Amino acid sequence: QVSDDLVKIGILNDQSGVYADFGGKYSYEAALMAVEDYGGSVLGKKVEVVTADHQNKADIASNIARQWYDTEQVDAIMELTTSSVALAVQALSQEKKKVTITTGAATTELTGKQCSPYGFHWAYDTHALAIGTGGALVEQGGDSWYFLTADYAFGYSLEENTGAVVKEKGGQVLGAVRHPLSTTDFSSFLLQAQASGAKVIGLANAGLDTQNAIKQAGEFGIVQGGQRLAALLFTLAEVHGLGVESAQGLTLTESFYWNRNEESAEFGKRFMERTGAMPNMIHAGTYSAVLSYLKAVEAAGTDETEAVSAKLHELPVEDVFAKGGKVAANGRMISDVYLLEVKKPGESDVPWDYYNVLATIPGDQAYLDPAQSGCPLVTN
Amino acid sequence: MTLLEVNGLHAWYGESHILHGVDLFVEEGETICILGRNGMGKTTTLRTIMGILRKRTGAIRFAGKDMMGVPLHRTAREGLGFVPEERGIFATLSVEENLMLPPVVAKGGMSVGEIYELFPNLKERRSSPGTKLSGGEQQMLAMARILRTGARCLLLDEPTEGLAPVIIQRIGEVLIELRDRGMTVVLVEQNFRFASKVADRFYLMDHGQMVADFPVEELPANMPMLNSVLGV
Amino acid sequence: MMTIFGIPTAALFGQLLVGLINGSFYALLSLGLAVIFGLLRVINFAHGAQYMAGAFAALLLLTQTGIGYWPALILAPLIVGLGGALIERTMLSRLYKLDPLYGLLFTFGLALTLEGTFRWFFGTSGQPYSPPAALTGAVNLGFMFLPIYRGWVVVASLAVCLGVWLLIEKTKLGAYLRAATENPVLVQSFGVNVPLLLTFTYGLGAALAGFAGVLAAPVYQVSPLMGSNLIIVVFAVVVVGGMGSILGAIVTGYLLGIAEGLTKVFYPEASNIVIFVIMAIVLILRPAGLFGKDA
Amino acid sequence: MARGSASPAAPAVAAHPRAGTLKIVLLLIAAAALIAAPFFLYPIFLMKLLCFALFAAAFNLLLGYTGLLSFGHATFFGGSAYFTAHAVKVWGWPPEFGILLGVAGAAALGLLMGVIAIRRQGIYFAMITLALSQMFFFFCLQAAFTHGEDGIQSVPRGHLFGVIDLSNATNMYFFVLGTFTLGMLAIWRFVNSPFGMILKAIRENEPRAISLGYSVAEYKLGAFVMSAALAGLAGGVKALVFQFATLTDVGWQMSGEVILMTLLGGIGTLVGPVVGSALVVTLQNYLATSQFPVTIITGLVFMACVLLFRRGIVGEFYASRLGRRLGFRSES
Amino acid sequence: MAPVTDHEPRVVLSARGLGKDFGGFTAVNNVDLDVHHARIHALIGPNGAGKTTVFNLLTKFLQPTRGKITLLGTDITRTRPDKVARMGMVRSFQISAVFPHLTVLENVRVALQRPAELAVQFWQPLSALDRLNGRAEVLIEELGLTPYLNTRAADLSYGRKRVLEIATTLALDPEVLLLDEPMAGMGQEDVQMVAGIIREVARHRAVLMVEHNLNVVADICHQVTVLQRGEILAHGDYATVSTDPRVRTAYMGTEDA
Ligand SMILES: Nc1ncnc2c1ncn2[C@@H]1O[C@H](COP(=O)(O)OP(=O)(O)OP(=O)(O)O)[C@@H](O)[C@H]1O
Ligand SMILES: Nc1ncnc2c1ncn2[C@@H]1O[C@H](COP(=O)(O)OP(=O)(O)OP(=O)(O)O)[C@@H](O)[C@H]1O
Ligand SMILES: [Mg+2]
Ligand SMILES: [Mg+2]
Repeated sequence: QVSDDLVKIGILNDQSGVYADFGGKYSYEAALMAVEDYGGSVLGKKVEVVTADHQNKADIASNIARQWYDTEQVDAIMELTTSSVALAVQALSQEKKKVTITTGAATTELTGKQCSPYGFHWAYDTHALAIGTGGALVEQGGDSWYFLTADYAFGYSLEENTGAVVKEKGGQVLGAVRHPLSTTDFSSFLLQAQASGAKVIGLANAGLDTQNAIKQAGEFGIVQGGQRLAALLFTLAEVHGLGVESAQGLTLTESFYWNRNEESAEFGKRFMERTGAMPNMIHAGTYSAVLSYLKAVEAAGTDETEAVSAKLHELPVEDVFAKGGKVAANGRMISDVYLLEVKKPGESDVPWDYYNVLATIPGDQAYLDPAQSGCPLVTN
Repeated sequence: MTLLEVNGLHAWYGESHILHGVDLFVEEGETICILGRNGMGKTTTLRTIMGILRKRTGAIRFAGKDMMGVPLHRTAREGLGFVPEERGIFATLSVEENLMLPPVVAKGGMSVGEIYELFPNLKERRSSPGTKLSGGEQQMLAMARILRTGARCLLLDEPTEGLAPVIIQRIGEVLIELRDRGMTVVLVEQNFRFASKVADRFYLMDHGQMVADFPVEELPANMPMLNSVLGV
Repeated sequence: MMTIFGIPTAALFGQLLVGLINGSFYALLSLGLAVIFGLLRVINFAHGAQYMAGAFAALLLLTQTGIGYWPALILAPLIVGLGGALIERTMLSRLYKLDPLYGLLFTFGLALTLEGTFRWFFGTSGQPYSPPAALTGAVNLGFMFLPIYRGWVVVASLAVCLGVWLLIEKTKLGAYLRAATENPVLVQSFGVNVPLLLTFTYGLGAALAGFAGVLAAPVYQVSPLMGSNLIIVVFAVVVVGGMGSILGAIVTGYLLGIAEGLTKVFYPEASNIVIFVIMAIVLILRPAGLFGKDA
Repeated sequence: MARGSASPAAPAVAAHPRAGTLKIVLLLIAAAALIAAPFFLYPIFLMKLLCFALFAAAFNLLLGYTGLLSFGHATFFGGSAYFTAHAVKVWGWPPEFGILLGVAGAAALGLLMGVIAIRRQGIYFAMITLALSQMFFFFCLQAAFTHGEDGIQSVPRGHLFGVIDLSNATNMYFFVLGTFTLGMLAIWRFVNSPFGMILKAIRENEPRAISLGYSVAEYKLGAFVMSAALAGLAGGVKALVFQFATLTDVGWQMSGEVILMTLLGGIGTLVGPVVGSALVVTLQNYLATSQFPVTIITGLVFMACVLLFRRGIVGEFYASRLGRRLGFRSES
Repeated sequence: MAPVTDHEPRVVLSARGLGKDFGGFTAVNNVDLDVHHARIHALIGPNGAGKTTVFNLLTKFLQPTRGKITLLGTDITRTRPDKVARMGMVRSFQISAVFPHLTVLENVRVALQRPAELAVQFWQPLSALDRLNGRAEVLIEELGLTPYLNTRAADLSYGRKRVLEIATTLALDPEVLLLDEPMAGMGQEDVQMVAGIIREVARHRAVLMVEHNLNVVADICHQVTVLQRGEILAHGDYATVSTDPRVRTAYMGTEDA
């Protein structure tokens, strides 16, 4: 019942471009770990993991995905950093009847209008990040906001989602300034944000943009001035890159933190041994995705896509990443997310122990109600 | 004393063999003139002596020193000065900067004052960009520039090309004056009338070789031969 | 409070100052680019990568050997400059005789290689580098909070720009450099060691990029990608100033920094393209650039 | 009496008497290979290859035959991909009209960019096209219809002329092959036409061409627009092949890539860009699943090309003794 | 201006008060010039007098600072250079200007293409140009370049490049011909040949030429204008001009040419 007597999983992501630190090669390691933890085989057949670097180009990704499916017996593709790639590969996989589990891309489109019966979205999305950071911060008194938004769709949706949550919780949005993608100097924008007097400055951007904004905020004394910085998409890997000196006090949301409990700490240490870095939510999410896929294959008794997808929808997700996670009809895997704050320098002498957990947001509050996602697969 | 001596010089531009065993010598203080039709290798001879064209074999001795192994940027230091056919005035440098550019390699060069006296045009336009000069002005500048450096031997490639008669006359006077001062000059010319006024000795070049050589006194005797080769 | 177009004057001063600071980086970078282009006729696409390398050199000096900011300010440009000189000597120098496009293509490849290598070793997310103790903190100018370090950036870049300009326009060395650009063989036949001169020039240009990199390290994240986007903006600066015009590059660098800063206030979405728009306009009205001579 | 050079220039190699026949044979072999290819190789990969080959050839039309290095050709390639994808997906246009729209759009962009850039030459021209294409990149990043970094996804391939189902890989392949052949023929014609002759003359000596009464700017602009339109053709087809259009295709890295392809294959030769793009596309595909870092390798290939064999693979072959015996000649 | 002959042919090109400043430097000032049909008009003067600049102004390669230029009755002071060429005034360059990688035949054909309206046809094969071969070959024959018909221009000797340039210029059958030092760098016998050709073509065209070879000027030119420091110093036929003491000091020097 297992095609070609082999279960093969492809990890397709950016390993040399802008998002290489986000997931990158370490996601491949996480997948290998999952396979090893599962015992290396399923239904008595060997499990194999292959990986490729799509260089952030959808056509290369699409080309590789097709080749994997058509000539290399790959059964499922995971990770898929960058939304254009994730959307393209998910669409292609739907056509080819193959499973994808996205852990690296943020767009809610994957489980919205462009959802697929065989497409799954793990780890996070723009909505969860917005709710996590926006909602929880207002509850903690951060009730007036000013956004520094990257001037493209991703930035807008983060800003919009977060703004909506802030208002819903009784906070107010004082304004926003849109900065172009890949801005190196944020001082102008920071001055404007500072002048607004908002309690929270929300950074609706990603990657190097966010890092530079945070670093320069320190220079202009924004945090000392009593304002709070909230990064809407930021992970442990980048906090490490930025250094606690600059990142201290920053608030952000992730769906995983290695030092949250013993189990996660143990996982973190094993991951660290292999890679030299602690896992962020994308690494842990990829681990969980691979594990869940293997469990579904086991339960379905086959690696046939329909059956595996059905099991993926059906089975709860129980692992180091998620407790009691469930997969909704639109493919969204729903589990808890955490509002985190970066510690001050010297607050902890454990390496990579960067966060204080401020709040836990239950998955069904964090993620968009599937019925409202716009996914045609959801029947209510 | 023989200042410059060339024996069996061959030279190539890429694959094409241009000089086929050039022999010549120049006594100290003498002005020689190389005559020859277009494309016979006159310019090439000068460029090869100077070391600009480096695909070469044979022997070049200057002031007793073997020049074959001397790198290009050291040739000038030995006392050779070159004024190229295309003049080589620098557009991004002012006239004065052009003039001051070549490093002084020995004492005995002209002072800037003397030079401006010789070429008043240059003085007048000294702060304008070099290539904004007319062709003739550029020729003067190219010569003036080398006179400053104190070179012992000048290699001049067609200094009268494209010049007004009055300027040609001026340059002739300059060359005569230089000779009087003891300068050694290798002149390449097509303007035979001009050459006959300034040179002590002639070489006739044909297809990459020197085919004849005679002092200025023997010029009349050689006229028929020159006529047939040069078509003057 | 006074306002101009709805923006308080105080805030506007702040923005102007910030623009000037940014302009300092543009000026430094475009200066290096203009020096290399002006003298070697090479469009140095690797300039951004060399800027990045300067920042990394400072970072590595600190983390590997404990050498701090001030020595790094000299050492890092020196390292980058020597690296540049080495590349010039071994590779780039073979391309001078050819169409300048080959220089552009070569340095484009060099930029990719450099960037790829740093990415390979350091990943893409940035690394922190702190300003020296003497320059931390900020002063309150009344209309804004000026980080002392940023003030230093303006001073340092002005000084270096002026120095380089004087070197090239007013010294004998500069005259050799300019002449060698046009006719290296002839200058060499005058007795000047031209190949060495050109190597020096490329090294100087690269060192200027490296210097800008060290200056930038405490302000921006030290990341392999820090130069790749900047470089295109800097190209535009050089084109607006007039390719090869050293003075043009410097002045335009500051001017466009300020123009961009103002755009960030009035119409932030356009701040990334404002320089390109200015460039298009300048080219239509004055094809040789603001300071360029007619080609 | 003839005044000749002291010795003849580089030894000329006489073309082999049957060189013409041989070229035709080579051409037929290539055609046969292209027709048979999808039955042996991966069709999508082949289609991608053909698209890039056409793109590079269009680029080369400008660089190789007019001497203008555009660093902004991604604008036409990627722009057309967006236009085609939008027309086909949102407006429901048939594929052939979608592609035509892409071509027209690319030509219009070419006209716009050309009018500004043509004013300068050489390196200035390159820089200006680069900057203008950056403007277009930011436009695409923000315009609503491109869907930002998500791109236009799931573009239906539709039915060619209402009958041929392009979702079938073989049909699609032959459609792409057909377009490619047409494009290459068009380029070949441009280059070997009275117009091409004037372009060559302009490249060789612009003031002289002006003094003979040619309005140089208009000729250059014409070539620029043609090149843009053909790049657009490649981009439009690519959007249908992959069924999406994304920002990658308008970024400056893409402009760099097409230069690499052309350089690698041989500037100023008709076949060079095709060979070059085949190499680059294959290399990228191979590197994606290898342990080698893609950027470093690409960069090194670039440097090596410029330093060691700047005539490109095909160019070096043409310049070799064998190539000259076969009567090949490249333009630069 | 004194008429040179009794029945003056018509003026085809004229300049009035022509002037050009480069920055602060006045290269050409207040130049009046009339070029006549079927006449050869020489422009001579010391180096840097502004002869090439006058050429550039007349052909619109430079925009005049002052003055007015009329070509065949039309004011062309603000016309683009390619347009001027199409109106019938073609120039050669002081530094030889050929298309180096094209053959001699192709060089000449490039010039013929435009009048034959075969320049924008991107859809036609190259063989469409073959119908220009006849005319091109005649021209090439006249100038003695037939042995080099299929030689690349770059491989020609310097002198022949100049001859080729003249052939290309003549191919346009211009009304007015401007030649900048056409004989420079040519061997003696070529000078004679080219002089002959110029004399021939000037039977039904106007020719304005810059030339330092005074033998040629004396030989074939009907009118001579001497320029000095950008201004007209003298004007008339060669005999008049060459005896003018100011011309002798400024240009010719004391000895005979
Ligand atoms: N750079 C070059 N590459 C190849 N061949 C060259 C080069 N320069 C000159 N030649 C050839 O070398 C031969 C000799 O040229 P050279 O310039 O020495 O002649 P010349 O006697 O100075 O002629 P002229 O009087 O025209 O200046 C000519 O046939 C010329 O075509
Ligand atoms: N573009 C320019 N910018 C500034 N000055 C110029 C420019 N072109 C020419 N000149 C100056 O104008 C004067 C006239 O130059 P032009 O080339 O017309 O002289 P010419 O009479 O043709 O001399 P020649 O016989 O030497 O060729 C010269 O002094 C020259 O320096
Ligand atoms: Mg010569
Ligand atoms: Mg002149």
